[in-house]
Amino acid sequence: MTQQELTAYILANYDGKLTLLDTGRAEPMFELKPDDLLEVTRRLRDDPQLKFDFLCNMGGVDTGQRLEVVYSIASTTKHLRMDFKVVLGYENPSIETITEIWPAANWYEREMYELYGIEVKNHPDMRPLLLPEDWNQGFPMRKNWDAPDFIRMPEL
Amino acid sequence: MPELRTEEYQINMGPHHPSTHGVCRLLLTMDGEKVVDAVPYVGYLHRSIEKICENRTYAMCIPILDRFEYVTAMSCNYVFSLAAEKLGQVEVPERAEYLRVIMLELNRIASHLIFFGTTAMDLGALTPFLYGLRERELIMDLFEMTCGQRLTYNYIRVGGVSRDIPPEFVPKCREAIKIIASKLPDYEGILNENPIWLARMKGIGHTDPQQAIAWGVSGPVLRASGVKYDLRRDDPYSIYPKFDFDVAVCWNGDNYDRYLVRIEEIRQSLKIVSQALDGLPDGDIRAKVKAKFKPPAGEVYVRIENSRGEMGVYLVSDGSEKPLRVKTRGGSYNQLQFLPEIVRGRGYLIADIVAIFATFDVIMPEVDR
Amino acid sequence: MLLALVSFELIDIFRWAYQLLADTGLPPVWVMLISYAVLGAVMFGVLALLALFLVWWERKIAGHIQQRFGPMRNGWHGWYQTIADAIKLLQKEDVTIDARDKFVFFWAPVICFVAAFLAYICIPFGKGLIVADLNIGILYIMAVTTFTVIALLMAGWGSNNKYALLGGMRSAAQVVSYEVPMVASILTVIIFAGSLSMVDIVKAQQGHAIFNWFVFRLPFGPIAFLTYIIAATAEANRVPFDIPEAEQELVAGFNVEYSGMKFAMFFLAEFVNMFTVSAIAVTLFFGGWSGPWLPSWVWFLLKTLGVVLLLMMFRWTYPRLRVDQLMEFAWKFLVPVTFANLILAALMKHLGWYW
Amino acid sequence: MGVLKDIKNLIMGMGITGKHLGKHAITIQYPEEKWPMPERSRGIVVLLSDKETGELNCTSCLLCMQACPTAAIRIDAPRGEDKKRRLISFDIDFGLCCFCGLCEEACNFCAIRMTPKYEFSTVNKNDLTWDMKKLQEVGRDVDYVDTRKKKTPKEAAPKTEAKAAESAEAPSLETPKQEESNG
Repeated sequence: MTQQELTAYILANYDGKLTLLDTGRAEPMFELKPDDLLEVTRRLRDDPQLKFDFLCNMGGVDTGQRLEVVYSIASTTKHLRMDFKVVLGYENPSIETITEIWPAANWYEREMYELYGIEVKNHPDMRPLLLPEDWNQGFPMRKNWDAPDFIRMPEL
Repeated sequence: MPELRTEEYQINMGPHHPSTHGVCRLLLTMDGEKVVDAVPYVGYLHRSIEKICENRTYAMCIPILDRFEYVTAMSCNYVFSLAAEKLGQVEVPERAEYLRVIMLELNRIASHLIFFGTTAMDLGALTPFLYGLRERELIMDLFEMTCGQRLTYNYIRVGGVSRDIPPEFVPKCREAIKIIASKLPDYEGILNENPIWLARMKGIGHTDPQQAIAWGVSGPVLRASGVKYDLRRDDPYSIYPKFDFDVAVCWNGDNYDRYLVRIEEIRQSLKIVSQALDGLPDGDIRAKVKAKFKPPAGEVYVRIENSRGEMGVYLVSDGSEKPLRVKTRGGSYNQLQFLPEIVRGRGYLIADIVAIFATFDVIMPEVDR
Repeated sequence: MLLALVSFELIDIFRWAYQLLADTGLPPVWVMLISYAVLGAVMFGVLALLALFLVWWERKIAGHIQQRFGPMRNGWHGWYQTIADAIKLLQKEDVTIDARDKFVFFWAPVICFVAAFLAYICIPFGKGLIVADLNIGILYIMAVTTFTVIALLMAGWGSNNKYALLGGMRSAAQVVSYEVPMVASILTVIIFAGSLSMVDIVKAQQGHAIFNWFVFRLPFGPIAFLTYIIAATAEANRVPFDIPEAEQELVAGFNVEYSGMKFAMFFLAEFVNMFTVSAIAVTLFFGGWSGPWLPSWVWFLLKTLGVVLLLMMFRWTYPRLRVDQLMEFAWKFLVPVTFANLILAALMKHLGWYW
Repeated sequence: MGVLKDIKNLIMGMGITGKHLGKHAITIQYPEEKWPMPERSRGIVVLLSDKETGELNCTSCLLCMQACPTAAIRIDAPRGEDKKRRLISFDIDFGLCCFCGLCEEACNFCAIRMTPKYEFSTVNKNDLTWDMKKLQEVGRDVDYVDTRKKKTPKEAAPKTEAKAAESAEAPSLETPKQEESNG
């Protein structure tokens, strides 16, 4: 299945739940509503045509206007790969956990929570991952976080 | 007489422990000598590389990302450059692609030689470590000759490579390949058939392929459990389709197979390097890229096959000279995450945990970033 | 001149010194006390130097196996490197933890150190060069070297550290298990020597060049030697049986909390133990001090250092066994093999089918 | 006969280590002997100066400072009355420097160069910050020969003054061309 066929297949078979975003890049990027996340990801994994059984990467993005959660998934048997994202607002961002679909999401979600403050519902093990256990200085990867000097470059 | 009872106790393996390659802390719940559960605590090496990269230009990101996975820094350079090239639609000259493949594969060999050494050392054999490093030194010399550094190369850039190879590189590289190939039987003679080595490695740390895929495990660990999944073959990047090599795969998924897969990958990488040296074309080494590289707005996830599994970068550009988001993904991250799954409830001893940790080849900078 | 050098026996010096002492006209009790005190001091000095030499030698061997130099800085090829190290360790601050068991923590290295040296009372360094030729010599050695396990257990317990405790428990299990095959393989030799005295065992092997050595008593000699050397490696806590201190698993095992002089005592005791087991191997299997041309003590040292070299080669070649595999190997393989060998040897001795 | 095979394999392993016992060491004794460093080796950063006049090649265009990913280079060069920058101080903090070589690549005037020298350890962290004088002193014996085809200061001299002022605002760096072999 080529990239175009995959896009066409997904647009045709997923009831419009995955909408194609035009991000001006070679590979397609889909958008997903937060409420559909569990259902669609389960279908993506179990779809005999796609078999997306491998979670490559997931993580939060702070674009300055909104928060996004990006999932990159792949299929080890069909050699496919696709990305989709869930867009969230700054107000109480929260998302359903996908650890029951891809257990690999476990640490990624923990990391996302502590770095971006995106709450993950029903996560089995919500402890801080990279930051110290007593970290109370906000969510460091957000753009409005007051970074220590060593991270910003000096203004020239 | 007081009632006799036994209870489980907890023991901290790390963050300062000789065999947790870096600063990983495993909280082991023990029943006597048996390990009941292992919980990894990471973050001791967290340097917020992703945040730092968000505040740097694309050119500056590359030396920073060298520190992301310093054992195979070439891969870090490459995967970031690849993502930036995809965003900026940069065509890379062919000679640059060949040079990149040579460097990537040499670095993979170097990484696997480190794996060979540290694994043997974790199991108590101290000498193979030095032998592994001895041959790695040849590769480091080649890198230093080409780009000036032995560990953090900053060699592969957006649009190509930073410098052409010096004229003496090709003969020296061929010689190094020959030497490494001739030393491999030594390694195998000292360990492969050694009954102690077999007893420590065989049947320990069995990974189930389906479970491993679900946990995002990739690279040699996945291939050792019988999944023939190599991104160089299955999601080709660069010019890998041009080369003739086999994907090393084993079927039992235990420590010994992970070791065998890596040793076999050294052989295959040697093969790729010599093919690339044969086919090395002339031409430019770097595409025309503006010094202030500003890719158009967009986002891309690229992944390559690193020596520790899938290495990926999710790069978001907003059209400025600094990336909006750099999300790195390393193989060790998922493998360390997977570790408790294969330890829990199997009655392994501490020594087995050490062996599994070693053959998973986890290095901490890739996890903590 | 050359002849004098070649036939130079250390025992003559001791005889001469003793004569000198006896001629002073002191009461015999004093003569005895002084001579034993001097002898003890000499033995201690020699063994401490030997241990330091072994440390240096091991580092050189390790270096050369790994294509490095090893110590090179202090003196010719770093010959006094370990002496400097020892002095450094002795004057280091003695860092101890509060939660230790004071009594046990303090005495563990002392017992370990003393037990390591006790064995030398009846090891024949040369012809007549033995402190006391006990008629139960080998039994005595086996008995006192086992003190080490108490010391290690004490160190593990007294440190109040989980790694140390694990190391101590492991060492107890290991040493007790390997004692059995070790004794069984020694018994094989004793059956033929017909004596427990170390001197008699050596004397039983003299004659017929090297073919009277017990290691060449086919077929049980080589087997007994192999099982002995394996068990001895385990007794001396050396790779591949160094699980009590298994660096990569238990960090440093029983001596994880020790530093400075106490650590030095453990460390030196380990090397003295290694020399002990090699010396026993030489005495039992390689004809002890006997050999042509060179003086007997030189022969003894050469042979012992050869066995030590073998132990060192083990250490720098092999990975470490796991603790359960170690016990399995002792009880399921070594014990049956050594006992079968012992019975075979006894049968052959009874029937006279040996040469 | 598994036991015999095991013993054979164990002895074979000892044979391999024993074989190495006789070989000569491949390491060297460091302070007495040193590896010849390759010419491209990225060690200490130095400032180059004109061999004849002894003046720094630096035109204080601040390109290297802008290229540095760790902000290890600190240049103080305020504009004078004639709108030219005057170099007052040029510090490199080797505690921050990550030896990536970007400053060398950014420089258009052969003024800053990474050398194969690597011995600069100190016992005091503050000594790792080198000022202009020290950087110039260490760079005295370093040749102009650069691996990337760049103008030597003399060729660049006519343009230098005009460009020095410009380049601070709008650095228009061409990518380095394919280099010559440096033999």
